[in-house]
Amino acid sequence: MDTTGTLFMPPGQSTLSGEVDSLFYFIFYMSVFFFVLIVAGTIIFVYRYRRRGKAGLTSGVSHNTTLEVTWTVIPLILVLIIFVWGFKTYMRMNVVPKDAIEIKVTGQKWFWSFDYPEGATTVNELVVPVDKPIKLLMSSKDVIHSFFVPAFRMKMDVLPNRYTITWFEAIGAGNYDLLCAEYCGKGHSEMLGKVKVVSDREYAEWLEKGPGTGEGLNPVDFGAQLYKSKACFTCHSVDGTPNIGPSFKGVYGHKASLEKGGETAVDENYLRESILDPQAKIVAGYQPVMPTYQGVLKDKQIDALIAYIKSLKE
Amino acid sequence: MTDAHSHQPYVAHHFTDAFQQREAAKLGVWIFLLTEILLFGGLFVAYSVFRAWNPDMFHNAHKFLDVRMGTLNTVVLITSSVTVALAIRAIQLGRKKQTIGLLVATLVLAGVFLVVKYFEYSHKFHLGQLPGKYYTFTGVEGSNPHVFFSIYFAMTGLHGIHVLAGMAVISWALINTMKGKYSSEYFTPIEMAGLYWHLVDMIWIFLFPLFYLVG
Amino acid sequence: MNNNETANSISFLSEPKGLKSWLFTLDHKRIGILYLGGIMFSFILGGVFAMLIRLELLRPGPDLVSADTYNQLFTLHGAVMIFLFIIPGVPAALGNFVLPLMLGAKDVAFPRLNLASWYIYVVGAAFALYSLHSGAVDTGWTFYTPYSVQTQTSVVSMTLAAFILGFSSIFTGLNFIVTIHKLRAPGQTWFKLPLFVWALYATAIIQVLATPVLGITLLLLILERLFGIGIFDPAMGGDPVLYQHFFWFYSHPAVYIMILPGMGIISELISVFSHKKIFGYKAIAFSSFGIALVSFLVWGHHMFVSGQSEIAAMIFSFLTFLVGIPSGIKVFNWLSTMYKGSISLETPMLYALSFLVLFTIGGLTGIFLGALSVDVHLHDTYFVVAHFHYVMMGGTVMAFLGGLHYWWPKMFGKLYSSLWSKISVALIFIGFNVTFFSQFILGTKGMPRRYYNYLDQFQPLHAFSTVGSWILGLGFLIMFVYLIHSLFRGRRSGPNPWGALTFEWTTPSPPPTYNFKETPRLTHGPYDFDKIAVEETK
Amino acid sequence: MTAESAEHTKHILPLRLYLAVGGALIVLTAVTVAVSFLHFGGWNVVVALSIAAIKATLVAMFFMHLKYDNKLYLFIFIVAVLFLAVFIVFTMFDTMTRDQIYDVKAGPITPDATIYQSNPADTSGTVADSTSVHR
Repeated sequence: MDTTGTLFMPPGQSTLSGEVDSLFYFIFYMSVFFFVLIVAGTIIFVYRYRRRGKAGLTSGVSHNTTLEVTWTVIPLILVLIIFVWGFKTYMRMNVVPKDAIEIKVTGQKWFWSFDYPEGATTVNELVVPVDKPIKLLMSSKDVIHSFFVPAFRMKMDVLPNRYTITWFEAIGAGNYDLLCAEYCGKGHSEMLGKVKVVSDREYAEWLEKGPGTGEGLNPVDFGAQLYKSKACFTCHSVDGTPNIGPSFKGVYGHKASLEKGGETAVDENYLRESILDPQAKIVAGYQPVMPTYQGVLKDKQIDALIAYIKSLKE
Repeated sequence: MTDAHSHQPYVAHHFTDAFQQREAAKLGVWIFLLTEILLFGGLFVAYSVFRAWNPDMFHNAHKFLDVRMGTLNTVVLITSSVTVALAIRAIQLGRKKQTIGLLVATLVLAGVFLVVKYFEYSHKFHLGQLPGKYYTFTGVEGSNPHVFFSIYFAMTGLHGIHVLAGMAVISWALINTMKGKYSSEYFTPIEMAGLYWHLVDMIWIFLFPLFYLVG
Repeated sequence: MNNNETANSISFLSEPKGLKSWLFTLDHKRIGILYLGGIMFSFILGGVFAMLIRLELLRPGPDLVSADTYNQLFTLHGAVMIFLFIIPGVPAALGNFVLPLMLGAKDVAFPRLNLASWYIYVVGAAFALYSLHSGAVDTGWTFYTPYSVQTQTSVVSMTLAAFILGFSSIFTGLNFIVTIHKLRAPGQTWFKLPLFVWALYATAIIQVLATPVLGITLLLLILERLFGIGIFDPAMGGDPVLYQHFFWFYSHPAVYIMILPGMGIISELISVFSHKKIFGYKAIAFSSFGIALVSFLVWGHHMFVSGQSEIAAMIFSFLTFLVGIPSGIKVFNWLSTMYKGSISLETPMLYALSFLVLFTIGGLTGIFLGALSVDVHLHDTYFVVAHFHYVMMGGTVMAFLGGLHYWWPKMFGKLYSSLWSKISVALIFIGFNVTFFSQFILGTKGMPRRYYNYLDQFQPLHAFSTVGSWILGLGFLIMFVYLIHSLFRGRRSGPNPWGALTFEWTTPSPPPTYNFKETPRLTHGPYDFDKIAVEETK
Repeated sequence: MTAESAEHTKHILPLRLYLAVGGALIVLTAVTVAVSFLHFGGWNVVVALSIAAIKATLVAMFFMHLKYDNKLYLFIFIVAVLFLAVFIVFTMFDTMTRDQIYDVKAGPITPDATIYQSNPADTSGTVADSTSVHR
């Protein structure tokens, strides 16, 4: 297993990454060859035929059919090879194996959520078993995002109101970066996640525990966990610094002035409303960019989040 | 003209003769017409794609367009094309009065076209068949009927703007004809206006069946 | 060659006088210079945006500007550089000045339209600047839906700006086609045209064919925002991928609007400064047309991971590889032109050589992106950013600067400092490579583009790239200083300082108002360095 | 040059020709309207567009003088139509052949999508909750 990567490519961790890398390096060495040829030719000519004194009449050679056909046909053959090679791998990237585990991916400003066939849901962390093909059925709730895992050499746009499909099969356990590659606004560069590849056994255990239910936690701790797992931190800090949204610190029990004018008391009702219908009352100085969590968070989770926010006193 | 050559007054200094100038102008207009075709092209693409996706909705929605009005407008525009073509012939023969008459007739027909269009539009506005999010009509079966009307308004609207522009160009040619600027020797601007007008007609020739007849 | 007219002719620069005579001028040379002013201003503006972007990216995390401002910066950098600088750059500024001169004509075919196109350019630029003032756009220069429909920034005024600028581009293209068809000098047959003219001709064809589609696309986008017409916006039943088809139907050929005239300049420069007949004249001329034609068939390669169908992806990938071949032919032809020449390393030639090196890298890296499977990994990463900067900046901008330095003495009748210009080329070349080569590696390692913040592992390369941008900036600064200095203190230039054979060098520098005293007659090909002994008259 | 120029400026077509072409256009309009009331299924479009193409050709050839003028203009006209065709056909290579390799169709999730509520920034609901996939 390649863990260091090469000068250009990060370590490849999927069944198809090797194929992509070999085509990459084929083109790379071919390019190096032509680049050296052209640059060396330039340097040699510039030196050898540099102007000494006055420029006299020079050779009138205007073309050479053999030469011109050669430098048309050879590159043509090369690029056709590359085309076929690239297309074959591309099809393998797109045709999903029949036995793949289907996970639903939802992109949203600015986090990823994953729905597993067993009913579990996670945010910004995709947990998958190693050596198993994983099919991703993806859609977006707002704008176009793009699901990009460099280590797997995979990328697919995630479109609103439409499904796109891709798949991968990881070959090594570990944590891999997941990035959004299609510009999606203010939090684009914060729309990061991890793909956590674990062994079959660990995956089964993890599903068993039922992630996201808060079993055995008090509401405040569960809220703190949700704050992380549901990516609230992308926009709301807990240390008082304003971000894309207001900080959670000390917000409970205060009065907040509203963008439309007037003010509101920050109580349980307001917090619940802000989670479910974020555009209803925007705090002055912020943009109406928060997505609704209707259907994303369960009642118990909302209660836990409110409990957590209440606990963050100044 | 400051130039050394002896020129007819309508030949600009950087052309060698009237022929060169006329050919240049014509080539320019044809290239301009090419850009117009591609400008409308985008809308034809949108039409094709959405029609191919929702053939039933397109069929249902097109029934709400009035074939009689569409046919009337087609005939009106074709007639105006004939009159403008004849206007050019008249000026080629040096018949100034006839030219003026035919250009006026063209303008009147263009006006009729717009009036008919106005009645069609206001009827649709009345029914709530407005483009996009203002669409409130409920009588069309199929998904996203507002897209049909969006494309209908975009295409006929853009065409309508071209009719207006064509009227402006023809009016300008008309005024200059009255002023006596054109003769059987020099009539390029009328010819150019005519070419533009024919293109506007030609686009309608395609819009008419696509929306009114086969939807 | 007529070298001794300088004394008794009045240059177009000095006569007639007054601001009004410039603002209402119909002289293609003055309009060219007005354009030059406009695009130089835009270049500086776009450059400042770029420097700010690089500075912000020196370290991860928020430093200099907020995320919103950063997004507006890269959008404006792209929009200004593309719509206001690089598309009008070579054709409207240099082309306007040189084309009629090269044809031995008094002016372009439609001087009024020419002036109108400049005013349209100014109005478009004003809209772009207005959008800056009224909550700058943050969509990226591509205006992808549905983001561009949802964002609260001034998308409409920026879209309108691009729409208006499109017309300016169309009019320039239209004017050039007619001029080349109808106003060639007696004896100047198609195959005796300078290759720059061929390149402008191919460019003009793309301009008139592709730009209207940009117009309708942006119009529909505006309607989508105002009425929600449901063509591009999925929330209204539209298809965002269809928007990408519309956009790239224009914007891919537009890449060749940017690069083809640059290639034309390089053909001139390499032949003149090698003092040798161009190798494969017809191959270069026809390859411009090959590129122009095929460029319309490859737009889908911007959409390999967009949710486009696999069949379309296959067709577009295949055609993409075909468009690379004519570019390759040109590079080999330029190389062969130098063989057995008499090469002088004047500043314009240094730019041409920089072009050769950088464009080769740009072209070769395009092959990576055309290959479907590799593109899946590289799409929307810094690899793409580096690739198109190598093509656009390493290619077009180098060619533009080469052309500017080549025709500068003709435009203003002044010579710039040879030493400082060479220092500046060296800094620009080095700075450029430091800035952008590192971005290839960033891209392959998985750094997505348009990121305000980034993961720590990318930091060293980002810092390296930012340092490069400072070197690059310094190079440009020096260039502006010595160019402006030359206007006031530069040595007077003779009519033909480089010893070239095309028409523009037979008239005084700067040329008189109607270009030539007598309509010139072509007696030799543009590159007949094997037959004509030509003197450099500095 | 002058002889040629005289010949070109004075290319006057007979009145009868203009009227005949105009008449033909009106007749073709009548035909296409009449035909639209018959049902040929998918062929209706083909018939309607063919008639429109004939009409457009008549306009271009006679009213716009393409038949008599410099063939360069005819070439330009054909190029315009050709590139328009490329635009339509290549776009439809994509839009008509999506999802051919999946069992799940990637078409619109809610075909009657008007997801927007009062505020365009808020595009809540419908998408992720809908599991039904339509075409």
